[in-house]
Amino acid sequence: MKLIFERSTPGLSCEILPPCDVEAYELKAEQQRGQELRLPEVTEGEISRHYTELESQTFGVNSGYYPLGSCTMKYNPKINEEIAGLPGFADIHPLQPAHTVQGCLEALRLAEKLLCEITGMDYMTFQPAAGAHGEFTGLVLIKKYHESRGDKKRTKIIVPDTAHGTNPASATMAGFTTVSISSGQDGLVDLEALKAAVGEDTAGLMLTNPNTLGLFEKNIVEIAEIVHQAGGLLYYDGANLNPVMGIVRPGDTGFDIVHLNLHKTFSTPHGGGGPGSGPVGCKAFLAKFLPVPRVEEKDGEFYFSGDYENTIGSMKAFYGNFLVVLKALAYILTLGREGIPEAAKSAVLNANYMMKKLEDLYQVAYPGRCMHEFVLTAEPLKKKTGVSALDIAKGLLDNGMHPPTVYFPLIVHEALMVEPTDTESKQSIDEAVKVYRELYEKACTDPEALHQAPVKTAVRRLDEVTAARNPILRYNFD
Amino acid sequence: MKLIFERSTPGLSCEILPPCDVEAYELKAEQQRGQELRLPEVTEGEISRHYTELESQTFGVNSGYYPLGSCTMKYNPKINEEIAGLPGFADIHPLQPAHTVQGCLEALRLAEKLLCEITGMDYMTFQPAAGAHGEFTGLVLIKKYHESRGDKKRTKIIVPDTAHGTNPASATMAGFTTVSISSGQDGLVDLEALKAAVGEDTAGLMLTNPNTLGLFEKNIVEIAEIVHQAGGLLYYDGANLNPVMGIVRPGDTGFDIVHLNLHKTFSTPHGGGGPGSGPVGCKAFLAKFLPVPRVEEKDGEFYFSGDYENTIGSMKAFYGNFLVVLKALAYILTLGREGIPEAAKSAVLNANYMMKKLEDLYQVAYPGRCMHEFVLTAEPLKKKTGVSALDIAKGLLDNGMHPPTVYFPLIVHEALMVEPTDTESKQSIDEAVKVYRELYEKACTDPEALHQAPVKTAVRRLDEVTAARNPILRYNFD
Amino acid sequence: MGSYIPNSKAEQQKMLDFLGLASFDDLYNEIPDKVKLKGGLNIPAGKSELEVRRQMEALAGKNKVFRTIFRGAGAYRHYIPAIVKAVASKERFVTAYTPYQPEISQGVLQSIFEFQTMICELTGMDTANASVYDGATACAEAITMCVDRKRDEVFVSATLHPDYLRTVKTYCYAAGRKLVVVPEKDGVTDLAFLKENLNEKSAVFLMQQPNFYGIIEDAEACFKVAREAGAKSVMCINPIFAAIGKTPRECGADIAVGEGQPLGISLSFGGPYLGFMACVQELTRRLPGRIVGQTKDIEGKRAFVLTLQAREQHIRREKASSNICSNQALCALTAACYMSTMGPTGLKEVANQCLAKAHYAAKHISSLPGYELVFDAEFFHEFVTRCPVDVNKLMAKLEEEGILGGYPLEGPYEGCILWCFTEMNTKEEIDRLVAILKEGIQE
Amino acid sequence: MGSYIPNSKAEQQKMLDFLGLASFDDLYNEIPDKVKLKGGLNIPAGKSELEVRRQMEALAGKNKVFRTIFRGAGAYRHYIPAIVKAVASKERFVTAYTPYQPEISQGVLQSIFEFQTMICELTGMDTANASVYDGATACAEAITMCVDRKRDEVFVSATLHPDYLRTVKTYCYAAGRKLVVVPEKDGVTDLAFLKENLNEKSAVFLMQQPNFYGIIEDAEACFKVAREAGAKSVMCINPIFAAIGKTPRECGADIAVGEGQPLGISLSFGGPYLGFMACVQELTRRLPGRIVGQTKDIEGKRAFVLTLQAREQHIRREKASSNICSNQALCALTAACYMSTMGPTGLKEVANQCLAKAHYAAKHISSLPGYELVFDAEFFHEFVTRCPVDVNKLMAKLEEEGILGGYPLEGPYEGCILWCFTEMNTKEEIDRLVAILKEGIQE
Ligand SMILES: Cc1ncc(COP(=O)(O)O)c(C=O)c1O
Ligand SMILES: Cc1ncc(COP(=O)(O)O)c(C=O)c1O
Repeated sequence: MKLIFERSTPGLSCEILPPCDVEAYELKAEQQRGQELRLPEVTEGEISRHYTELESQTFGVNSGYYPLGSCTMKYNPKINEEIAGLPGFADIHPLQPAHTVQGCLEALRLAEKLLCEITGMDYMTFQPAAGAHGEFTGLVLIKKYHESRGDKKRTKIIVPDTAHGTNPASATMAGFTTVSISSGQDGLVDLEALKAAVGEDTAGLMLTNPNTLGLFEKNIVEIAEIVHQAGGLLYYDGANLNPVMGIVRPGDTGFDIVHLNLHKTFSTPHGGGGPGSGPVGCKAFLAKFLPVPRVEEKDGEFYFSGDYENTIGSMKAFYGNFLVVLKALAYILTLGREGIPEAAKSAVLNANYMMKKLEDLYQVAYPGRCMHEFVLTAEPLKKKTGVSALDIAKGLLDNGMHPPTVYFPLIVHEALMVEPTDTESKQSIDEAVKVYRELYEKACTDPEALHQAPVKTAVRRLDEVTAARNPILRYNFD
Repeated sequence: MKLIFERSTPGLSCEILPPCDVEAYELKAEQQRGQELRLPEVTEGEISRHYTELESQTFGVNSGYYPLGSCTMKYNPKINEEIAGLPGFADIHPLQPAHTVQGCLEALRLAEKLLCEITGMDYMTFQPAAGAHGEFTGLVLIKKYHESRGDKKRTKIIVPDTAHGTNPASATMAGFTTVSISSGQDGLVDLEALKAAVGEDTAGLMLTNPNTLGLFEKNIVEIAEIVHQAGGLLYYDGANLNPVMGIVRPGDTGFDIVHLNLHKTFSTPHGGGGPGSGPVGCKAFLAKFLPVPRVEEKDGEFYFSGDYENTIGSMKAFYGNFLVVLKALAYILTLGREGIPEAAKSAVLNANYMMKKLEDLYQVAYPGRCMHEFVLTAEPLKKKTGVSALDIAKGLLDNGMHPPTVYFPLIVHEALMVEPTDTESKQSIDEAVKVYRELYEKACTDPEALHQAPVKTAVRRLDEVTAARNPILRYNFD
Repeated sequence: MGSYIPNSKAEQQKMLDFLGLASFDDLYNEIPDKVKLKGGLNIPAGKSELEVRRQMEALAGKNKVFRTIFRGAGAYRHYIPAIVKAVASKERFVTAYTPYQPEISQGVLQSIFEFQTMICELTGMDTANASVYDGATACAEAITMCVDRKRDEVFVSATLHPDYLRTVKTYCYAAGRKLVVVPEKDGVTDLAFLKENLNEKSAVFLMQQPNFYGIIEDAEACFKVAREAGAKSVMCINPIFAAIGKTPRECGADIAVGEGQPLGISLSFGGPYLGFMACVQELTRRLPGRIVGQTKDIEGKRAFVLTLQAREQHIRREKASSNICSNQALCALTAACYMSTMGPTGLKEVANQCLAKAHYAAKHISSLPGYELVFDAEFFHEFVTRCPVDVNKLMAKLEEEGILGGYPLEGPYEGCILWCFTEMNTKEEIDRLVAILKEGIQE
Repeated sequence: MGSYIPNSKAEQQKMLDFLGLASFDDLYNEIPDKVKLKGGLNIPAGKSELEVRRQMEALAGKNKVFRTIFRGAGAYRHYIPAIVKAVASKERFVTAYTPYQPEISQGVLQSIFEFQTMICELTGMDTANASVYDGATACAEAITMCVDRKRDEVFVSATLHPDYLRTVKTYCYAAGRKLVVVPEKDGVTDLAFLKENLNEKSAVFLMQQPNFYGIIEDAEACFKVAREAGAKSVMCINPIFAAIGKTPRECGADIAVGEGQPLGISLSFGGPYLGFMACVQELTRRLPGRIVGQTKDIEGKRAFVLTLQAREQHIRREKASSNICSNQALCALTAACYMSTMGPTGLKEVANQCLAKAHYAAKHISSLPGYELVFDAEFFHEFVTRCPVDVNKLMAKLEEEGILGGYPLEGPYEGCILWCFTEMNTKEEIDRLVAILKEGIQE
């Protein structure tokens, strides 16, 4: 594929603006840009073909099976996109007076109410722009909470070794030290290890439930007790809420703070890497620390609060990825009371079904009932045939499917983390199972073929080492 | 690819409507449908994937070079689509009172004025839904005209043998007999043949100019004189207006009636086969015969005329493919006075450039200056190598390009009719030329490879004979 | 001036040089000077995108978008699901042309094959084509299918949509065919007239179901008469009604046609819409226009292709069954997507809601003094009432409330109103309408 | 209730049977009963698409869409070309995720690589990342890049956007970093203060260009001071201004960040927007977030891939340069498409029209009694005036005319107005504004 710069022809352009209708103005020479501005010079037709080509080399949820573990690649309903595109939302300036944005404010309040009910929380902020941003927000709340009580020694955040990388990274950003605790044989938090880890310096525990092995932390009540008794708070990484929404609420199992990934659980599209939305909910006793501005309601009128005395401040400009929140809101309204748990159950059923269809060939890392996803280990296969998890992933590419997440969670060797999601049909799972099984056979009979895969894709395996060693990070015009 | 019926699962559906809020009503048994209604039962996600797959197996103008002769596959600007989608146009009922549709009526009038100026006509109707529909409309005008003068013997329409198939077919629909005249050595209307053909029974001549060989009928003034003197009218098939718009106007060369293909010359998209729009313009003396309703203007107010006394009636319900007209209007406003001839010149330059780059290998059927397109004949190649025009076309498919029109016009054996259009770049033409030349080499060295082409497409060559002999025209549910 | 030309002046000069031409004008040496346009086109200079958008938005702003619509008469506001709009605007569907090269056009071809199948299912017919321009031209083309040298007289019911009737008349005039309009009696086709006038020259009888006045006619009886006279029968059917009403096939029609706009296509001030055509097996090869068939590629893979092309203009020229070339393919794709989205249950639900709401409205409107139903006959989602006040004033009043009232009839029922109700009209809206009508009477 | 689940009850039963489970509830055996939700969620029942649309449209209807906008303050209304919207809504760009599998994600990867290049071109920097959440977090992340054990004090100008400043404060609070706000004097950064207070613990100085008040600051002078004190410099720059204004690199910045919303992204009530970050070569490996690099596949074909991942959270966990994972990729693609559409000439034209219109407006507004310019400094497309009347009343009056007036300032300049003018504001609109302001004074 050509780069857009390679499609450029000096002198071409799209004619977008009318000539200026007022007198020109010139900056002082010393305020002017000296450097040439090398942007593409192309007509609209050229741009259109360029992005059509780029799109054709992009695999989306609509292209086929996309069971990327931990990412909940569910179908993104079109009505949500249409709603987010309404001029009454898309063309609203964030600093309009409150009486001219009552619809936006009401939407935020409504989303807050619904998501509080779903999570069992009392308040929610939509400022965080993604899950990791939500984690960070939550951890700053924890920090502020302890500080507000004059409790300055709580500098540690406990994080299970199955946790997503964002958890410890967020802890660092919030000035905490991460204490990693290893999981038990069953893939769950080891209560003894936890007990050993907590103490006077414990600020809190971050937990994903179901965890990244797809297992429900069934000792959650005990875990909460241990942490709370030690004086710490419980933080819920909501990236995996999908299989339990409407079934069990983090707030009811002892969590004090949660973040949600609206772009996972609530069907907003992932945009090739974003934008997402990572709202943070908390129990009432933490509300005064939430970031500002907050939407308040009085006599049916909505408005933004001013600064709260104890607020942690702001996590970004304005109020979060508003249009993403709208899409999630439309989704929740659509599913409603019965639809939410129905989607959860479908996710769990699909995952268990697929796991059972594969477990005789691929080894399940932690067997038993899984929730929305399950983790296979290709380690035995690799020992036997030399074919790795990565090889299997690349083999899937040749079959028109997106591979599962590979090599995560880190505690499983040669991990293949499969999350079919609720919006996948039995038919497509059956087709996927067939391919997974064929690839297993292939690994046994012709491992080299899989080392060579993919062969049908637009490009083949990349030289990632050179990419990192001698990075070329921008187009070279010369 | 699966058919949508094969994706169906009994019991599934999209939830689109709320429950009915008034009491149900039931038809009498004898008015009810007895037969089962076997439509697909699918969720939205399934539909979305289905059409994503169908789209991926569809080649559009944005997919690449698309020089389909006679079809003017130029770039379709996005702004036009946005405009046609404005609720102020898309959500307007055709039978709203005139004062509530002043914008629609003004748009139609404006389009009429602009296109009259471009064609040199006095009036225009937008009722015809496509080019062929326009031809039919024009021919009925001719019929009515002669009839109105009591001239009942004019039953013949003269059509050059290079004409598009719709020309004679339209003549038949209008109750005329087609007289086909063969072209001269130079690919142009043979004046002697024309003189021989005209007579008291001549209703008119249909002419495409430039003609379907891409040649300008330079004797057009003489042609017009011959026909007019014989008492016939001159009809202009406007499908090929693109290379001469703003340069020469049919109305100035003696034509009495024209149709335009807005979906060719004026950049409205082809929609996989339609909708198009085929407005018909005429000189003032024919205006009273035009179809109704017509948009009229009085004191800045627009309204629809009632029935005219001499009107031929209606060509369809309402006023034509309105949204298509809007797109063309936006295009004309964008190009304007200088842009229209500029586009024409670009089309001619591109065609001549590409022709000259190929003429040493592929034989040009009628050498010389071409307009927007040129016709090659693969006959010598076929004699030499056995590789036909069709084989070349299929070879192009493997190179990611849409082939030219093949086997048309009928008077050229093994015809390849190439129309690059104005929106193609030198760069892409150069790339195409390279491929055309490579295919020529291939034909000489490995003809079998081309008989086998395409090999890279989703499906390979089809069994068209069986398709027509034992037609399967719908999905079989059993 | 917006330019879509991807060659710079410098490159164009290179190309001219390559051609050995001094200037652009030389490209047009073949055109006699005397006919060339002097002084350029007398139209405004080109405009930037922003200017064009402003101008067109200003035009759109001069139209009134009604929140509530109780008008049909051939163009119906139904709910269009978001997925349908998303699919119909997919770039390659929009920008491709007729699938002449099947190997790279399976998407468009398959979409038409699916459309054909659905139209067959709706109408009960054996074969459908890929579309014609609209409902009116579908009627006209169906008539052409039935006419031959022996039988060339055409019978059409007066209860057909007036625009369709006018179109059919024009087509018949063009082809030199005799057209007999079967009169209407009490809002339905005059069966007695039909019986008396059909003869051995009669080729076809065409009627609309529900008819222009919304009435569900006794089509079976009419078609029986036609069949007995040796003429073919054509039913122009509303496709939403077809989901619950007796199919054309069940009524004995040989050909079913109709306007597909209700199947997910926006009102669009009248177009582009979608003419559909389907027929019994025997008439397949008389169908006009594109038809897609299933076949195999040389490797045995299922594939689709334009077929039976020997009927068409590009092969048969003056002997073709029609002149149609470009059709309404994208609208057909839209309709197929709509039918898939609604599914059998959903499409019936649309029909049943139309039926229920129209009857609810009829009950309440007709109970107002002066608004009696004009016809005593079963209807689908449209019906005609009298109007005790000045129709134009009434419409103006409704307009103030953002309501597009029923269609004021002309001709024999001048002064009466043709109302239409669909699933888009809530009970609340209907009640509000009734209240306004009531107020109007009391004033 | 809308259901997106593609398995029927019958199929789900088959799947349960296969798993040997009696019911759905058995799927959740692992969850202790006592924590399970009893009685279901207390939220409304699910709704059909039509109902949801109506509800959301009603909400949208409660917002006022201003025809004319003279307000910026961090969110700018520019013209968004049709092609940009068409490209940004392409389904696969919308529904893909982070391109972990490069072989099937070259489209997204290349779009980011192109974006990175354009951001480098705009800012004059060597390396850019794939985006962060917005302008405010870009500032915060840039600061983190500069801090190390030896130098951990942060200097930020008070002329930074208040939301950005608040965000930076929160990030500094979290990390336990000292933050010094360099005061503002006459609308610009107090250079003397900066000079006096920078010290060997100072890690970084960050300022905004044009600053919150629209003023083009003497960034070069500030950065020189910072460099001399051994601190890094960060410029938060408006990307439209960057097309004509001195680049961050030319001003001596080490890092350039900013809010990319003006590059083709709609106002959207504040998000999603686009944080961009670029830096000099030496700091590349301290950049947070995704970075796309060029490489080859095993056949030697050029290809793109996420690279330098050793900086990132999924590899380095607590030692990562940032926690960012999901970013604003689709917004980055949108911005790249916007920049391609405008091209160098077009982008400069946007900037120059902003500049010209703001100066035209400033001339006329400030000539009205009481509307004097507050600062005597060069500005780009925003400027501050006093207001001789009650600001809220003035805004209400403008609102009646469909105009969103300038932003009423709080804090030190309470009672003053921050006006913004872009290429979207016609001379006519500006003249109308001036006329209304004039009327207001006379009343
Ligand atoms: C378990 C878990 N936690 C947190 C995150 C971070 O979310 P985001 O990418 O929205 O920042 C992810 C995302 O992959 C995740 O899977
Ligand atoms: C020369 C010519 N005339 C007429 C037509 C018919 O136009 P339409 O397909 O719009 O009916 C065509 C279309 O291919 C054409 O090329």
